[in-house]
Amino acid sequence: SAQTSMPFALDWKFEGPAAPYFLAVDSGLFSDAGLEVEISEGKGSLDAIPKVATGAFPVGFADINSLMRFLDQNPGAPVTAIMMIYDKPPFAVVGRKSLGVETAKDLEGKVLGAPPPDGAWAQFPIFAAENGLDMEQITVEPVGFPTREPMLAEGQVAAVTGFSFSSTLNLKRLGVPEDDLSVILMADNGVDLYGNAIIVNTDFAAENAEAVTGFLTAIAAGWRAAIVDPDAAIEALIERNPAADADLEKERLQMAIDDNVLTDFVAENGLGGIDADRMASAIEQTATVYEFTSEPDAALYFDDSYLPAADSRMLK
Amino acid sequence: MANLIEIKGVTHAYKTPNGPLPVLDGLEIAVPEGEFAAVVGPSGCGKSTLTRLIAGLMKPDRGEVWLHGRLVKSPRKTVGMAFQNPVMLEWRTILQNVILPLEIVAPSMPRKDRIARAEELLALVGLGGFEDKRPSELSGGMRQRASLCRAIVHKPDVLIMDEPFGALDAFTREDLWQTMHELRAKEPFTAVLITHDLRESVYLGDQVFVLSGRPATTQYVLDVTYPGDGMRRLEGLYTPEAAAMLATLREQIQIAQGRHPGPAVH
Amino acid sequence: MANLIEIKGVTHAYKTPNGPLPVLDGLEIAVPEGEFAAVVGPSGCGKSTLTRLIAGLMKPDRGEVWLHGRLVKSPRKTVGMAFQNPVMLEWRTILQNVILPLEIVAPSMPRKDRIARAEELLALVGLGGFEDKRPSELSGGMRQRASLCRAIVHKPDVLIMDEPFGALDAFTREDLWQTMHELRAKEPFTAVLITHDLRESVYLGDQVFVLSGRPATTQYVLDVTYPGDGMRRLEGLYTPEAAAMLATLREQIQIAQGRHPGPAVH
Amino acid sequence: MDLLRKIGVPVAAILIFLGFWEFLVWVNGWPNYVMASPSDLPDAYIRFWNLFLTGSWQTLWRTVAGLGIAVVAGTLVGMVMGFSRIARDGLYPLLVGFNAVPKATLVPVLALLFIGQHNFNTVLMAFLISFFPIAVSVGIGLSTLEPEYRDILRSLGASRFTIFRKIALPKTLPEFFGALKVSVTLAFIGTNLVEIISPHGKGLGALFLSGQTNSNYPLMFAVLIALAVLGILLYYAVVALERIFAGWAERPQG
Amino acid sequence: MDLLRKIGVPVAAILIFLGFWEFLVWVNGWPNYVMASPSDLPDAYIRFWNLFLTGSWQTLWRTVAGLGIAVVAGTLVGMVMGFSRIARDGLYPLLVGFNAVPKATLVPVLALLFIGQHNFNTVLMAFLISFFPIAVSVGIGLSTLEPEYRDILRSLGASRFTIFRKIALPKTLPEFFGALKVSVTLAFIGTNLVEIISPHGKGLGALFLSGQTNSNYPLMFAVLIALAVLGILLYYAVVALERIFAGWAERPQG
Ligand SMILES: Nc1ncnc2c1ncn2[C@@H]1O[C@H](COP(=O)(O)OP(=O)(O)OP(=O)(O)O)[C@@H](O)[C@H]1O
Ligand SMILES: Nc1ncnc2c1ncn2[C@@H]1O[C@H](COP(=O)(O)OP(=O)(O)OP(=O)(O)O)[C@@H](O)[C@H]1O
Ligand SMILES: [Mg+2]
Ligand SMILES: [Mg+2]
Repeated sequence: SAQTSMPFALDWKFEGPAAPYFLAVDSGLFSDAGLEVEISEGKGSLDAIPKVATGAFPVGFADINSLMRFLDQNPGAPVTAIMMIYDKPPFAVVGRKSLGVETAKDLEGKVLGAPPPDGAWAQFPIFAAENGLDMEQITVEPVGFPTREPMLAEGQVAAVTGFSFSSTLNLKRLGVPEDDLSVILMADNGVDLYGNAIIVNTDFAAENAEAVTGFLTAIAAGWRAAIVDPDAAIEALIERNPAADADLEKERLQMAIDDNVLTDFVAENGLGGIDADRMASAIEQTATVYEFTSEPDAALYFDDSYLPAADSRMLK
Repeated sequence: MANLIEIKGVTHAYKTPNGPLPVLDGLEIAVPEGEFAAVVGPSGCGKSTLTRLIAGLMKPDRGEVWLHGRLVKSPRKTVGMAFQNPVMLEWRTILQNVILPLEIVAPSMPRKDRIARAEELLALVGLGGFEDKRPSELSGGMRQRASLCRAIVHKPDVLIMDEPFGALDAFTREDLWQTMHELRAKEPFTAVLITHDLRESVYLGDQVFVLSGRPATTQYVLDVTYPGDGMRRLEGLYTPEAAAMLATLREQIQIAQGRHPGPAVH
Repeated sequence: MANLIEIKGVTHAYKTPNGPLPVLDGLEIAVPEGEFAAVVGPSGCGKSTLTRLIAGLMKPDRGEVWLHGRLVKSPRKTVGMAFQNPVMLEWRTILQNVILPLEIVAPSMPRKDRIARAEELLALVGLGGFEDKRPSELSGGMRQRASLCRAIVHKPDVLIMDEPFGALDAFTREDLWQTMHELRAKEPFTAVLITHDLRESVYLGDQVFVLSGRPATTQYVLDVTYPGDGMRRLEGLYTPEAAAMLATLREQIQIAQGRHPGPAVH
Repeated sequence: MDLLRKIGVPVAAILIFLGFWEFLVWVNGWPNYVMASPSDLPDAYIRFWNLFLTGSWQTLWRTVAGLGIAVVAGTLVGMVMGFSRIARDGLYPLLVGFNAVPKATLVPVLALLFIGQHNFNTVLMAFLISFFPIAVSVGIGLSTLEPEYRDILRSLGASRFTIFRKIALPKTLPEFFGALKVSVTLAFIGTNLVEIISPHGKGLGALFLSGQTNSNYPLMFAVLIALAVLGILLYYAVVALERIFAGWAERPQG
Repeated sequence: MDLLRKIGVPVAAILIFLGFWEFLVWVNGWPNYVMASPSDLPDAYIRFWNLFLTGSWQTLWRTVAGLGIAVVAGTLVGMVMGFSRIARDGLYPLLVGFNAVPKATLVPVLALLFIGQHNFNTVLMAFLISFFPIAVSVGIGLSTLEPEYRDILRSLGASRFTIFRKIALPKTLPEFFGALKVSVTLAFIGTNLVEIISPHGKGLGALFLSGQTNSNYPLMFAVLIALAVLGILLYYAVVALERIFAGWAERPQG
């Protein structure tokens, strides 16, 4: 039977949270649906989105907030999100208790390390507004990605912005005790934004609606299987990233599942859908930090018409 | 016999930051096929410039240079040139330096033949055994001799030599004069020889052209009638006829340098 | 008078890929202060090598070179050298090229004085008006004259000249001979002159050293007793005494070149 | 005529290049996120002109500072390598090894070693990345100097340094300036690597990042072009110096 | 004696460097994430030796391929610039502008233009980043060629190309090889930029990324050192060529 080729562009490197997709490949979920899926790593959402928009990759994985901006800057680009994966975005502020950071409010009077192009930092103004932080009192130190965690480990900054599962585990690796870390998820502190979603080239989707739905079904099944058997998922990952540390990646995957994927909403409604009100609020919050060049429209950013039936998206 | 080399009213000036420097002014030189023209003149009068014009390396401002009945517009393969400053390519051995023109002019000539030809010439000028040396391992006079070999290796019709024996002692020089005559008998060529040695000009030249000081004109032309029975011999230079020619040339050069010609002290 | 330059049993060989090439073999030369030593010898015999040894640019394999009663181990500021190949620095004008030694030897000399000195010398060799030209704008003979100026600009005690007039026509050359004598009277120096012009060696030299073929030894030393009333004049070269000296030298050189000395045809 | 050539030719070349670029984008119908076209850029310049000006200045001075240090240090290292075979044999492999390491990966190391010293880091990186060509060219200039040239001064007992200053350096100036042209471009890359990888909110790199965060592709391309323009400006500064100091070297190509 | 110098000196220099590095880390008490020390590296090599081998090979062949193209293209561009003043005036600013643009920012553009053509992209980047020094050095070699040399062949009516091949190129070989040494290091950087920025799971860059993902700092440093070693290997290949083709140029520094 003729397989439909659907190269899949990840937003990031082959880390724990990518394991479910490899598990889906290895357990034949895609090929059963008549799909030939090759997974490529990426350099951030801003790398993955154009790859899909040009049609080189029919499907990808990227942050929906970046997608909003991309579509605003490039109106009419044939790309949209079709399945939410990180119901709660991993945007977080990670601080050290020993340096006096436990809650959002503690950031005042401290030094915050933030890489300017960081996704979490981009949302920080929303977080600050929702928590009534006085930005005047926070010293923001621009840092590079590679130096972000080391600087926190060295105590040069008291907190950093970043993805919860990345920064936390990097810090543990650098020898910061786990109980010294305070992970302040923005989503738990008034930020309504969504996180990463499966994105699709709309031209491709229009012609291959069935294949896209089949793809999403397999993605949901992959996550389900990974939640049941994380070890198997990590094994599939290690095959692609041989130098990876299995335990670390498993922990990373588990954090992603617990904090970002398997939220109450997802447990109830299944993986992939969004709540229209929350989306509206998210857009509103985004508008406070980003100047839209044209009127934002939720319909441009998310299209739920390719989602398979809810029962096939249940994770438990 | 037609004139193989004809220089007609050649005028040239170098462009310099402070205006043009006239070097040649209506120069007239004609060399019949197979003959040897010696050119003498004061230092800096424009002799090397003349060689570059004949070789087609430069175009005169005015006037024409004809070779073989054709106007010279660019360099020709049938010309051989020994430069005043015998630059050798340091990355080649002496032998390879001498072979160079053959690589350009006779690309199809077998390697073996090229080497044989170059070795023969090097032996002729007394450089046998130095074939595989680098140019920097040679003395000044040796380099000059190698440069001469390079100029004739491809049997050019026209040979232009700019003070080719300047760095040689009297005897090596006289040997090479002899060699030139022998070569000419074996492989006929028409030659222009720039020199400042009057004896050399008389011994080698069929005509001697005396150039005036800068800007150079053809000030005097001496038709050499060499004493003896046809073959030129060194002894001929010590005959009264030769002495007279030398005296005339001395006088002319003295005029060329703008001096009052003194008594011919010889 | 003590010997200012003393070369004692100097032996030298160049290392080449195919074994050492012996060049000098037990050379002996002594030049009293203020005198002029001319050195003649066949091409490639080792004359330029000798100049490099005297200047301290090279160390002999065996034997010693003494200057001013001190063993030469490295170059000295009080030496002036005119190289056989008159390399000029293309990024400097002629004047700046001539000034160069002053920048090294007399860094405190005022700029004005340096220029005056260089201009004076350039005028002396007939290069007045060419001070601001680039070396590539000069003819071969002009470059050689500029190089001579560079060798003497800092009034060296010891002047070493390696065929300094090789590219010059007879008259310019004779003028410069005269100039050398005048300079020597004004600013006394001890000189070693390498040349292949026997008349030059006799006219300028107080002694003429004839070197044998490679490896060179001191084959013959001629003490020049120049005819005339003290001041050397060109006419002196045409006297019987001079002719005899020249004949001797010719004969010696012929021996140096390994030939049977022929009849002195002069 | 001469002026026409000096100004007209480069300008024409640049215009042709821009036209070709515009044409390519147009013919292939590339969207902005693949490749912006020159006609998209003026907008970005007009909107952010003050950021471009300050950013350019910040990038430029750090680059020039790094380059200046590179010239001095490169010349010194080159001298050592040129004069001593042993130094050459020992230093070359180290330098080559160091230079084969992508500087992008060194930026974080530097940033951690000299935390918060942004200016220092940036200048240091511009220096590190750009000194090698200079060292190589000076080293080669010295080690291949013809003895005829060297001997002019050696015969006067001049020191090695004097020979270097009066003969070797002037003689290799053409190659030195060639190396400098390469170094100019490298120094810019060094400055920008730091501005982008270890951002401190300064310079054109920061503007590039901000374009990236906002998916403003024309802005990103505009920054790249601004960098190119800065590079060209610095190049002409080098050319001016070259004309003054090494103009003699250019030979007519009859 | 000669062999001792040829092998002993570089080895000693490298050992001294490693010792100094170890000492620095030890004295400053830097943790691994600031700077790993040489003694941490063998572990990484032992654990991943097969990855290092395959990665090195993948990086090496792409680098050499890119470099090869750079030599050919650089020589051609250099010839054009060397022979024609107009080409020089027009091309130089463009090339400098292009080279002043950080290649890291071009990688994504290339990756989008030639999607999935990893080998092509990598070789292309290695080429793009490394051809400039070669072009500059060939161009300068030609435009500063002394007329005395050129005239030897010109007087025989030889073509410009012949003059280039027989005179200009050999005469500038020392500078050409110097440029090649610079280009070798740049080509490595080009290959790695692609491997790191537009990862395709191949080469040492992939190993570096994987070290980064796992915060395995010694592994990252080990990769950098492996890159340096590859660079040095390629450098010695260049030196071998240089000895053969341009050995004549080195002059004793009495
Ligand atoms: N650097 C060198 N390496 C090897 N051999 C050399 C070197 N320099 C000169 N020679 C050799 O030494 C010999 C003497 O050279 P030198 O230059 O001293 O001769 P010369 O007497 O000055 O000759 P000429 O009158 O032709 O200038 C020559 O045979 C030459 O081949
Ligand atoms: N490239 C140049 N640019 C400017 N002027 C030049 C150039 N070449 C030569 N000249 C000038 O032209 C004049 C003649 O030079 P040329 O080399 O023809 O003289 P020459 O007769 O060969 O002298 P010599 O006997 O000294 O070699 C000289 O005054 C010189 O200064
Ligand atoms: Mg001449
Ligand atoms: Mg000599």
